[in-house]
Amino acid sequence: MQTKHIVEAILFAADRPMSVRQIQQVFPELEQPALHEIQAAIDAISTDYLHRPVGLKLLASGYRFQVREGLAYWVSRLFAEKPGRYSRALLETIAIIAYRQPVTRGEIEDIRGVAVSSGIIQTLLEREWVRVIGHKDVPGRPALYSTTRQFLDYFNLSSLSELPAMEELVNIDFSHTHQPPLQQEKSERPQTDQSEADTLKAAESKTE
Amino acid sequence: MQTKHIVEAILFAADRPMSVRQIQQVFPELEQPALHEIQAAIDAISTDYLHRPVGLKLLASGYRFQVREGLAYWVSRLFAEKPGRYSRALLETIAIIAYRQPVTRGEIEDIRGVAVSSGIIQTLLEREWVRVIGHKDVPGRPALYSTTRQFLDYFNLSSLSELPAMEELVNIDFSHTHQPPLQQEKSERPQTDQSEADTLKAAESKTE
Amino acid sequence: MIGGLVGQQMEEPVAPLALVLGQPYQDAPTDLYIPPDALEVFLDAFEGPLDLLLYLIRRQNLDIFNIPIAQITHQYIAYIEMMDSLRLELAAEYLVMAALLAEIKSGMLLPRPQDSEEEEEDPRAFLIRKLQEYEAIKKVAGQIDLLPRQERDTFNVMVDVSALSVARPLPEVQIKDILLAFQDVLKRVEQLTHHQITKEPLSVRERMAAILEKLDGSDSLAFAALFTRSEGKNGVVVSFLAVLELSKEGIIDILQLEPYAELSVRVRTAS
Repeated sequence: MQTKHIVEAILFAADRPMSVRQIQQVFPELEQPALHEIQAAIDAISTDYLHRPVGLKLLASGYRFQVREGLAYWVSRLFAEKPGRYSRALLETIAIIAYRQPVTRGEIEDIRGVAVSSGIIQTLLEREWVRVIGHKDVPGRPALYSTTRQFLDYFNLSSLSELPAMEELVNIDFSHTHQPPLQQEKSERPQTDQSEADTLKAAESKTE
Repeated sequence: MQTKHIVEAILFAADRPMSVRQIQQVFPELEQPALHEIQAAIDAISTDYLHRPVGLKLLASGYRFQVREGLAYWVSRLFAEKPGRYSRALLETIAIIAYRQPVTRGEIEDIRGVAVSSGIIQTLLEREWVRVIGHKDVPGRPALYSTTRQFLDYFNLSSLSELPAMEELVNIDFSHTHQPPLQQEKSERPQTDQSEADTLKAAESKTE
Repeated sequence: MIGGLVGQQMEEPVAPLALVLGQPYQDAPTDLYIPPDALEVFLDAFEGPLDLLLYLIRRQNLDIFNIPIAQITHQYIAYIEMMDSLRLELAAEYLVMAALLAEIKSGMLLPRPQDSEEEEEDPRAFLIRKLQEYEAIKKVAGQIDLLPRQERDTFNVMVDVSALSVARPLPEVQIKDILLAFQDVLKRVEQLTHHQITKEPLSVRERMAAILEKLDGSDSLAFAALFTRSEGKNGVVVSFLAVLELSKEGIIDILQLEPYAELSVRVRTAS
C-alpha cells in the first residue's frame, strides 16, 4: 500500500492534529517511512485538496483536515449549539497569558487593573488553553500560567509568533522635567528590562 | 457558492449520516437547492473520491464519509497508540453526579461554576456510567442524572456509601497516600506510579 | 469587532453622561432620564478603571503621553461620584484609580524636593505605562477574537471509522481521579461563600436515585412500598430521609387523598 494513501487515511481518521512524527509512529516499526517521506506525502495531499472545501491545515500540534474558512455560514447550521462567544475579560486574560507568559494571576490582574475571576482561569484551564507550568518563588507561591498548543490549534495558528503583533510599549522619562504639562516626549525606546522588573515587583506586591 | 462545494463541506463536518433531505435543511430556507440537485452533487462527490482512502458511503440513515475498509490495520494502530484520557471537566461532572444524584445539568453547572458541554454528558451516558432516571418538574423539564450499577462495578464499589463522605473528602490529603482512600482496597487494576504522579501533578498545579 | 461593539454599547449611556460632566453637577441627578440600571450597563461595558480611563482619554482624542491630568481626574472622579450617589456597587479598583489620579494631580502642584536621593518614579510615568500596556493588550485581545477559530470559522472533519470495526480503547480512570476532581470542586465552592452545598450522606443521595427509579413508569407508589423490611432500622431511616429530600427538591409529591388514608408518593409532573 502506498505511503501517501495510508497517511491520508490516518489524517482523516484521527480526531486530533497529527505531527509528522506521530504519523510515522502509526506505522509498524519495521515499515515506518522516513520523516521526509511522510512530509512529502503530506505536501502532495495538501496539493490534492487545494480546490476542495476541506483541506489540510498545519496547526501547533500537527496537521489536521478542516472544513475551509468561508463555509462556516452553511456548516455552522449543522450544529444546534451556537459557537461560544468569549467575553472581553476572557480574551484579555488569554491575551496577557499568551504575550507575557509565564505569568501569575496577580500579574494578569495588575495589567488589567481588575481582579480576574476564578471562573475565567477555570474555563481556560478546562479548555486546556492554558496550563500551570510552575510556581513563582514569592510568598504564596502563585501558579505561573502559560498557553498550550491546544490554544494555538483552536485559533488555527501553528506557533505563538503567528499571533497578531503587539504594539511596542514606549518608555517615558519624566525625571528631568518638572513642568506639569508634558510635551510630545515619545521616545522610541522599547521596554527595558528594568521597567519589566518594576512591573513584576508591582505585581508581586499586589498578590496576596 | 457552488452547491456541490457546500454539500461536500456539510458531509465532512457532520458527525452523523446525512440524508439528502437533511442536507437540504442545512441550507437557509430561501436558498435550499432542490433535492435532485443535492443528489446530483452527492453523486459527483462520490465519483471524485473513488480513488481516495476515504469515500462517501450510503448507510441506512444517509450518506457519510468513511475510511475505506482496507485501511483498518493502520487506523486501529492509530487508536491503539493513544488510549485517550478524560478531561478534568468530565471527571468533575461524574464526581458531582455521584455525590449529588439525582441532579440536573443546570445544577452541575451551578456547582462547577462553568458550563458542562453536552459532549461530556453524552460520553458518560455512552459509557453507561450515568443515566437519566427522571425529569425535574421545572421549566424545560431537565433530565435528572444518576450513576449506574456499571459505574459502581467499574470502580469495584458495592455501593456509593463506600466513597468517602463529603466532609472527610475535603480533608483527605491525596499527596501522601498511594492507596485509594476507600475503606476497603478492592481495586485490582494495576495502578502505575506514572499515572498517579500525573494525577497528583494535575491536582497540585490546580490547587492554589 | 470587540472595539466596535463596545463603542456601540456605550453610545446611549454616554450622551447624558457627558451632559452631566459638561457642567458641574450638584446633587444626585434625580431627573436623569436614563434609569440607574443603564448606568450599570455602562459600568459593565468597561473592563475596569484602566478601561474607563482609556475611554475618557480616547473620547477627547487625547494622547496617552500627554494627558491633562487635572481634567481627566475631574471627569473620572465626577463619574465615580455619580456612581456612588446612585448607590451602584463600585469595584474597589475604581476607587484605587481615583486615589492615584488625585495623588498625581496633587503631586504636580507641589515642588519636588531637589535633594531627593531616591529616584522615585513619577506617578504619571507609572500610569502612562499601565495605560499603554493595557491598551496594547486590549487591542490584541480584539484581534485574537477575530482570528479564524474552530467551531466558528473552521470545522474539524469527522470521518466515520465504525465500519472498520476497530476497537477504540476507553480511557482508564482511577477512583482517586474522581475523588480528586470532586475535592477541587468542593474547594472552589467553598471560596464562593454564597454557594453552600448541603452535605447529605451519600447513602441518602443514592437512595434518592433508587426511589426515582422505582417510581419511573408507575403513576404513584404507596409510601410503605419505598421501605424494605430486610434493611432494618438504618435502611428505613435512609429511605425516609431520601423521600423527604426528594420532596424538598420538588421532584416528588407525597399525597394523602383523605385523612388517615395511606400516603402515596409520585413524581411531580407539570400541573
